[in-house]
Amino acid sequence: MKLSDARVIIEGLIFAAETPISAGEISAIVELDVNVVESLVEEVRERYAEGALLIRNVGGGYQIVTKPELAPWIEKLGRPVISAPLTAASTETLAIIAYQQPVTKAEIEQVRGVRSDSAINNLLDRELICELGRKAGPGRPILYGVTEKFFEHFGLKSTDELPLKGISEWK
Amino acid sequence: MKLSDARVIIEGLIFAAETPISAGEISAIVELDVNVVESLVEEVRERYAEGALLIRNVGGGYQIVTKPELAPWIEKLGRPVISAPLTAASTETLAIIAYQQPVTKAEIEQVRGVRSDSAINNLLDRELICELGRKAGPGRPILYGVTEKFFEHFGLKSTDELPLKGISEWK
Amino acid sequence: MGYIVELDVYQGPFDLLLDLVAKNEVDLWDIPIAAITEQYLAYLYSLQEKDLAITGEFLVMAATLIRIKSRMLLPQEPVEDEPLEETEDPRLELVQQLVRYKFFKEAADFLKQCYAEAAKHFTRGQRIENYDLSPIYIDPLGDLTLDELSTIYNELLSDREQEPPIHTVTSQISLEERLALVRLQLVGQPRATFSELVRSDSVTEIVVTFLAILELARLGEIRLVQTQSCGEIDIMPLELEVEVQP
Repeated sequence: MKLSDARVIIEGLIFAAETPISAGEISAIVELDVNVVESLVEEVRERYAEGALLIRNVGGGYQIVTKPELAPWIEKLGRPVISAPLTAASTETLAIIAYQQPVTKAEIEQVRGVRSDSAINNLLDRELICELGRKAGPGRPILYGVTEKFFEHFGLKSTDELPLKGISEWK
Repeated sequence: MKLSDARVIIEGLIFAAETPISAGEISAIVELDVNVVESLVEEVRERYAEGALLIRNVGGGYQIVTKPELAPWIEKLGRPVISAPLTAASTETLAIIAYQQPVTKAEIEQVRGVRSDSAINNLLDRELICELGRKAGPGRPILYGVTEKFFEHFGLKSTDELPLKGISEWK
Repeated sequence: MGYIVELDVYQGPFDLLLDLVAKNEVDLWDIPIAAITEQYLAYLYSLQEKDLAITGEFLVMAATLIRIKSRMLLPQEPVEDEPLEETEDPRLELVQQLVRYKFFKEAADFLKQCYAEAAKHFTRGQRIENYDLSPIYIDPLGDLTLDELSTIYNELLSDREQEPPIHTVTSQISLEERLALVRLQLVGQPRATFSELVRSDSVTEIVVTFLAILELARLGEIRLVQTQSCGEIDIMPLELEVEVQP
């Protein structure tokens, strides 16, 4: 077997293996020295320099994956696209978070008077709110705040710019 | 986006997609014309000439697979066979469905001259055929058609690739 | 069980007939029906001798063949108002079925070749992991305006003002205070019972304490166990439990 043939076989084996495949396992299949296998893997790696793929070492084995910079594109493959408007529950929850941030789920639920888990999850999925850390005290509850995306949408720099119509009376 | 970047993104998308991905789907993600996508896929294909991989067209989509000449080596990995070969009864039934879809069980049985329930169930289990709805008329029988998996499994681009020799004699 | 293999040789009566036509090297469009019928029946008898079940479809075909054979043996009686040439060949329907079946049998062979060829290609062995697959929201805020947002917030706050706060109307004990107190009562306790926490017989005290432990359970700070209905409620602070059972 020519080494260039061996290089191609090794590339195919790494691609088709169901778990990361080690130089030792490859060596047993192609009947070449582990050192030779390793240097041929390096050759494949060099050939991959210009393309989308990458040979990665994981858990003592080789694995072909896409280059990390392609992640934003590849994520678009599997992510469902949703254009549904905000529900009333989510809008209420968002208003509370915008005005009271940083705020815990319990505090949101106190204002709304109902459980707000699904509204919070929906706002997290929409990337309108994010976790800001945890509150000191029992249970160390998560604190929520609005995101850059929220500010961008309304053209705001910070929550200080939220309209205060009538709000000071309650504060 | 530069076209060379787009080429790399397209290669990554075809690699990462769990099922064959069409030029149209790629075009929606990279926001380029379908023609441009197709010519970039051709470029990737040329770049693959020397390696272990190739881009094949199946069921209207692209898919990256290993070259056939590597099969004897890759079989040594011991990957479980995706599915046992079909029986003659199932293959006949599948051929009828591929050519005649949408087609009912009664129509299939008329061609084969024998009951075909178990062949149909077997093909449904393997997800090579699916129900396409019901035919209008008495009994509203189920209509069957082939799936994307059928094309993938048999490496066919579309039903247009099925041979037509002799079809005029009975059609 | 070697006989089963022999039965499996033919997919059905069409398959058997096609094989007989091929073996006799005759034209499918001009089948010597008498000879083929004889061979067809001989095959069925041979199956019967081996005590193999013959499916109904093979028997129906035998009847069809015999009917065609007899029609072909009868002299063609001229049908009134119809010239002789246009009388249909009794074999025609069967031949059409055979031609059609033969086409699909060949198509099945083609698929078998495709399968063998496709099996030489291997797809990517590993799944792509660690990608975020949560939904993408196009226009996540829709047409919500800042004014609407502040109005909604104001309404929420005023609703809260107008609503009689349940926990202060009937007593001086607020739920929040009771909650804080229960937390204090539980400090350093591996477990407590509900009756230990209640400090008086007042219904309000019992109700508010009960609400407080429900709230603490909801917040995940305690676990409640009641082994029988109307029985004692055991309260176990959860952080302590974690420390006791690492």
